[in-house]
Amino acid sequence: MEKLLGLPVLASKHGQDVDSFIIYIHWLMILLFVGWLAFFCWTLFRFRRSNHPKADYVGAKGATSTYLEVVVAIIEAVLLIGFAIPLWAKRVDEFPSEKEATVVRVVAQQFGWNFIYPGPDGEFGRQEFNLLTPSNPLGQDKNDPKSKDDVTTLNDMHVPVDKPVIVHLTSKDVIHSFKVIAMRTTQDAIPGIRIPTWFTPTREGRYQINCAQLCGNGHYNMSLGFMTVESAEKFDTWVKEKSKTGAASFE
Amino acid sequence: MQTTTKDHHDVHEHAHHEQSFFQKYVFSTDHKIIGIQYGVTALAFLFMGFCLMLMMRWQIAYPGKPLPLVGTLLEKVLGTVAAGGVMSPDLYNSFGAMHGTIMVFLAIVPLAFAAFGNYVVPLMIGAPDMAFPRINMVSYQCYAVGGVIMFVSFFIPGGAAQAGWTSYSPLATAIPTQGQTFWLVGMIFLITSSLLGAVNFIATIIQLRAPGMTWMRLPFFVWAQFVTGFLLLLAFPPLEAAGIMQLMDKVAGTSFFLPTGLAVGGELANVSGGGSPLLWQHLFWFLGHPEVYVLILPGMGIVAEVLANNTRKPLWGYKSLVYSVLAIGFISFIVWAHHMYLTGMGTKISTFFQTTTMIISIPSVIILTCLFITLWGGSIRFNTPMLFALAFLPMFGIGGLTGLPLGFNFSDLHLHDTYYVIAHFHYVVAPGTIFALFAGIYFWYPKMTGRMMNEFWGKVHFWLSLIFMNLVFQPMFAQGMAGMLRRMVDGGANYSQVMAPDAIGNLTTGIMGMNRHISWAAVCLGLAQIPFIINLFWSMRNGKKVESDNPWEATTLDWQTPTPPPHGNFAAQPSAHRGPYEYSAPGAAKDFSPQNQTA
Amino acid sequence: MDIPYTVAPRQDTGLYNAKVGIWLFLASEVMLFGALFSSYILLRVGAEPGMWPHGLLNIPIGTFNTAVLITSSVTVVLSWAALKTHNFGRFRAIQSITLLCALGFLGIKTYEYNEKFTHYEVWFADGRPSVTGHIDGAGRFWTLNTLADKKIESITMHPDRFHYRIPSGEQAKLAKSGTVPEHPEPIKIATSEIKRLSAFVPAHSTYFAVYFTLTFLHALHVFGGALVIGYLWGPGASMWKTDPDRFTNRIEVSGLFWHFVDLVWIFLFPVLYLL
Amino acid sequence: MADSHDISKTVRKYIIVFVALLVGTAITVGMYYVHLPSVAMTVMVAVFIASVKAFLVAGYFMHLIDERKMIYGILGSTAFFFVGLMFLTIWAMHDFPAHTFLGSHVP
Ligand code: HEA
Ligand code: HEA
Ligand code: CUA
Ligand SMILES: [Cu+2]
Repeated sequence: MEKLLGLPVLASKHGQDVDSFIIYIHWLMILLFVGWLAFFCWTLFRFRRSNHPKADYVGAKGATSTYLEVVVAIIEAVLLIGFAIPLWAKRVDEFPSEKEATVVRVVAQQFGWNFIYPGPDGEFGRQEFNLLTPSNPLGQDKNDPKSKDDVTTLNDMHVPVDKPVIVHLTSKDVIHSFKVIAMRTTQDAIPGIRIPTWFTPTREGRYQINCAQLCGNGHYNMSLGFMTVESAEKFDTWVKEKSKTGAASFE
Repeated sequence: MQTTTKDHHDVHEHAHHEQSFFQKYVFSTDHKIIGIQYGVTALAFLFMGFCLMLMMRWQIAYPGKPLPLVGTLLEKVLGTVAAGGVMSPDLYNSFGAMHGTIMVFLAIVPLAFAAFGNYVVPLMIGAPDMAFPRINMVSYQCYAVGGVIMFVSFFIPGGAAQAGWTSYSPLATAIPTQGQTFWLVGMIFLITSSLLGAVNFIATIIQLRAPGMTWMRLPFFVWAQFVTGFLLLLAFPPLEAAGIMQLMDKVAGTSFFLPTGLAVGGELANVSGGGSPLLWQHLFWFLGHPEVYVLILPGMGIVAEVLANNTRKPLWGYKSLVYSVLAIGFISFIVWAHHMYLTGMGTKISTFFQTTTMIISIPSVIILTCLFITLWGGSIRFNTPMLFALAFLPMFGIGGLTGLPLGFNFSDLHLHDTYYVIAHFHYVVAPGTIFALFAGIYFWYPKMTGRMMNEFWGKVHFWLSLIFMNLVFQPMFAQGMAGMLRRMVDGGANYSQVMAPDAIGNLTTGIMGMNRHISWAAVCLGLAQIPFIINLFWSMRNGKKVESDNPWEATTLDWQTPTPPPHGNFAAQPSAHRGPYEYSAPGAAKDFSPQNQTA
Repeated sequence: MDIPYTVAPRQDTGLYNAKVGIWLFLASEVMLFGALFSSYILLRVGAEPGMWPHGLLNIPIGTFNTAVLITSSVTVVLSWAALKTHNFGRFRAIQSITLLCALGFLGIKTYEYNEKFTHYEVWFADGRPSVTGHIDGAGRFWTLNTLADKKIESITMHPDRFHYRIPSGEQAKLAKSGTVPEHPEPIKIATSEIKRLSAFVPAHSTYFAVYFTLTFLHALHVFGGALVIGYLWGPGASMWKTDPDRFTNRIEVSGLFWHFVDLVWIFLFPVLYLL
Repeated sequence: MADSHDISKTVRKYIIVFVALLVGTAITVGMYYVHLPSVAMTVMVAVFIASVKAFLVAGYFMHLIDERKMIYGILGSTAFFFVGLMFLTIWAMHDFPAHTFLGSHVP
């Protein structure tokens, strides 16, 4: 069924749930469609005028259709209550604890992605968009000691494999949307509000970050952002490296 | 001024003046003329929306290549946005936004609701005209003005609106050109037109039903129009409010939809801030969702009429149909946020909207089921209107069923803003509503002109349309499932394996290749309309003359008038003595018993 | 065939056409103003605490205008009652009061608007609290750009007694205590110190954006209503001779619209002026 | 209705409503100057008085008190949708995923 639907490569934990859920729904859809289509064709064939010159005033009798509608309703209810609601609740209510996760702040802009890592101290410095200037594009409060070791990158995101990633997402200008297809994650980046989302990458490699919301004439071109999933060691070295250069630029 | 009086069956007919061409065809207050005005204008816009889309499809299939045939023309007319005959991203976004806007607000709604509604509803309920003929005329004029404003906006510096038909703030205000301003002003006119139209339709249906035409004797089409009227009446004003606010943001520098700390182009924007971008989305989709039912309900109504007529039997489950359509009307006001699942939703609100979305799919299932079962036991005539009406059913079925995975937050996670969504809604509006409208045109054409459209070319039109519609939209499901995003100037090339061969999960060449197939299928789809267009004009003079006023042997009152119906519609006040679909009634002499037949 | 029920009510609904029409139209108006109201509530609830402007409108004038509108509402219904008793002269007389009220309302509104356009707020670049007041020699709608264009290097501002940051209860207490002078000393502000300058225009803040949008839309409705009532009072009144019942219906329908406009104001006034 | 005795009675009714409306306005404004203990209370009283006034205008000037069922139906559904719009929008704007920050001041 995955093949039939053509679902793309999967590389995150919860993505398995997404895929299975999509597959269940498509089973229901295909069942309904094929069933109805068969009935439809058969009816058209059987009751064509040449075969059935005099129409029957009453038509179909019995309550089969009512049962059918009830069954559809029940299946939908099961999908809804059994899967959709709890699965979504898990996405938005049960975040992994920040201690056990890689936390990244993502700030979208026309037309690129800014990433902020807390650096070795594990804490983000203060950020306020009213502080934003061309030389301080992310509105970081440079007097806050915690910002000293924060790492900022443009279009270059690194995360360790097999560890939850929490992305705090916002935008400086218009609405964008952070989407990594293989991670089965999508979340709009909306200015004036910072929304978290999370996923656990399960496969090392390079992934392209899609901007999934029309954000201007460069929307199609907002494709330079990549996410590199790598081993924990590699990731740590990367952060340390970046943190040094980042701190230097603060002086 | 000379007056003429006609005498029909000894009944004194309403005296009316000899009218000039302008009075008769431009400033007419006759619902039939206004219906035709709407129809012609809307078809022209349908054609325009299609042309915009063809140019976009070329760009998607062959990114960066100059447009064939029209490239140089575009460059001449529009300037640098089409430099070298190549579509720039700005132009693509304009065309995308305007394709959506034109198709929805200037083509389908005016055609389905206003044109068919105007022509057919008063006839069906046995009324001489709409309740407020002059308001009807103003309504058309507002529509025309709105259309002109939208059209003109292509030619202003910077071109038409570029923020999608959804016009999300802050993008809509952040784009420096004035296209959005035109869009907003145009929309205010279109909304006014729809509101006046809605008031008129509802009042007409409530007040002008002929004696004996009780609510449960109304043809289903009238019910569909009635509910559609309410959807327009109550869902459009919030968009109007939002439009006014966005207009203020655009021209008066307010911040209704702009949050504090907004920085466009790296500098803090010079606005007070304090607004909310999500507020726009709520107000837009509060209209947006009911609007999609505005697109489909009249179509369903037409299909129901055609089905009953050509199966020669009553609609199955008339009452369920009526209650379902009422239920759709009610619930459609409380599902809107399913378009906003990925703006960030907590469990509670997401649960609410998922639940209502699933609930609203049930009445749709019921309607489709009733229409299906209507076929059972019929004596089915396969004429052109019937073919289109029949095709509507599975096509709407595909569109509707694919709404289900979008209706769950958790699966929308993967599908949101991909071509899956595009395919979903085009299946409902293009092979769905457009087919229903074709059915309606073929069906009521003899009433409007006194001549039939050509059957053979009608069938050619049908089969070609059916095939190419599916060739256009079916592959889009696959593309969407693979993660191809909508509103991409390059058709997703930047996210393909060609651009980044090492990136995992990028679009394969197979998926990318479909772009070209789809585009050529769209070209063929356009060519398939040629028989229709020729047929439409040719039959006006040369079509087979109808032998009676009721060529389809239909039961509803619209067929019990002279052809074409005169000013005032009926020679004498008709009255209804039975339900709308008394076909093949046991004991009746003929296989149809018109509603106004006494015994 | 003629269109039925243009004058006499239809049996089963008990209504004539225009009445159904106007109520439907009013339903859509409810949604229009309702959406704006909802937006207002949302923006207000979402505003940063303490930063929502209040007490900046002229309450006595607003109260007076409310009374004007209420008066016009009662005269509209009385004029209709006069027609019901076939007293056309009385109708004309009473309805002319309505028209005067409508003009009065619009005139007063214009005055109020104009007052706002020359009342300013200055935000400072160094982040100290902003100041509201009047600026010597300033016209309407000045912004920082105006100062730059006119090459004005500093302005003299006469601050208001209280800034809207201070809650109204607090203001009353302070006023009683006498620690704050009634007319604070004018202050001189260099243009270079100013981060933002805005009159009380829509762009000033979401509050004024809401205020102007809602009241202007309302004023448009008053204007439209007045046009219709004026037409029916003047040239349209000739129908009284030809078709008095229909004319009375028209007055009723235009009156329904007018009452609705009044009703909107009944909510707008406390919400915008007092809360 | 056309009965002139009836009319003079209704005219009296209109005048009473008119006075009530003026009194309501006066109370609302007065309340502003006396400063009720809490903002919530001020809002509640103000909205309550406005609603009473609205009821008077709609009920008597617009004759809603003895209007037809059809009109009630139209207005009832309008009220339903209006409440839906307002309530659901406000609800949605207060229910985000856990740990969402609203506003541009983020820690
Ligand atoms: C006429 C228009 C129309 C109709 C009727 C519908 C009907 C439905 N739509 Fe669709 N929708 C749109 C037009 C329409 N939609 C548009 C234009 C958009 C995109 C807007 C944009 O972003 O630009 C959209 C987007 C859209 C989204 C947002 C997706 C996203 O952006 O991520 C969602 C999510 O819930 C959705 C859901 C639904 C559902 C559940 C229905 C249900 O009502 C469907 C119910 C119907 C059925 C369940 C079918 C029943 C049939 C059978 C059981 C028989 C089948 C078998 C045979 C016929 C053989 N739609
Ligand atoms: C009612 C609505 C409607 C209709 C009917 C259509 C019809 C079609 N649409 Fe469109 N579409 C939208 C509404 C509609 N669309 C919307 C809302 C969007 C989203 C916009 C956005 O992103 O903001 C969209 C976006 C959209 C896209 C995605 C663009 C992108 O995301 O980048 C594509 C891509 O292929 C597309 C294609 C088509 C095609 C091939 C048709 C075909 O089905 C067209 C079929 C029509 C014809 C074949 C015309 C027939 C003409 C006549 C019969 C004329 C006769 C004339 C005379 C007699 C004078 N549409
Ligand atoms: Cu950023 Cu699209
Ligand atoms: Cu929807």
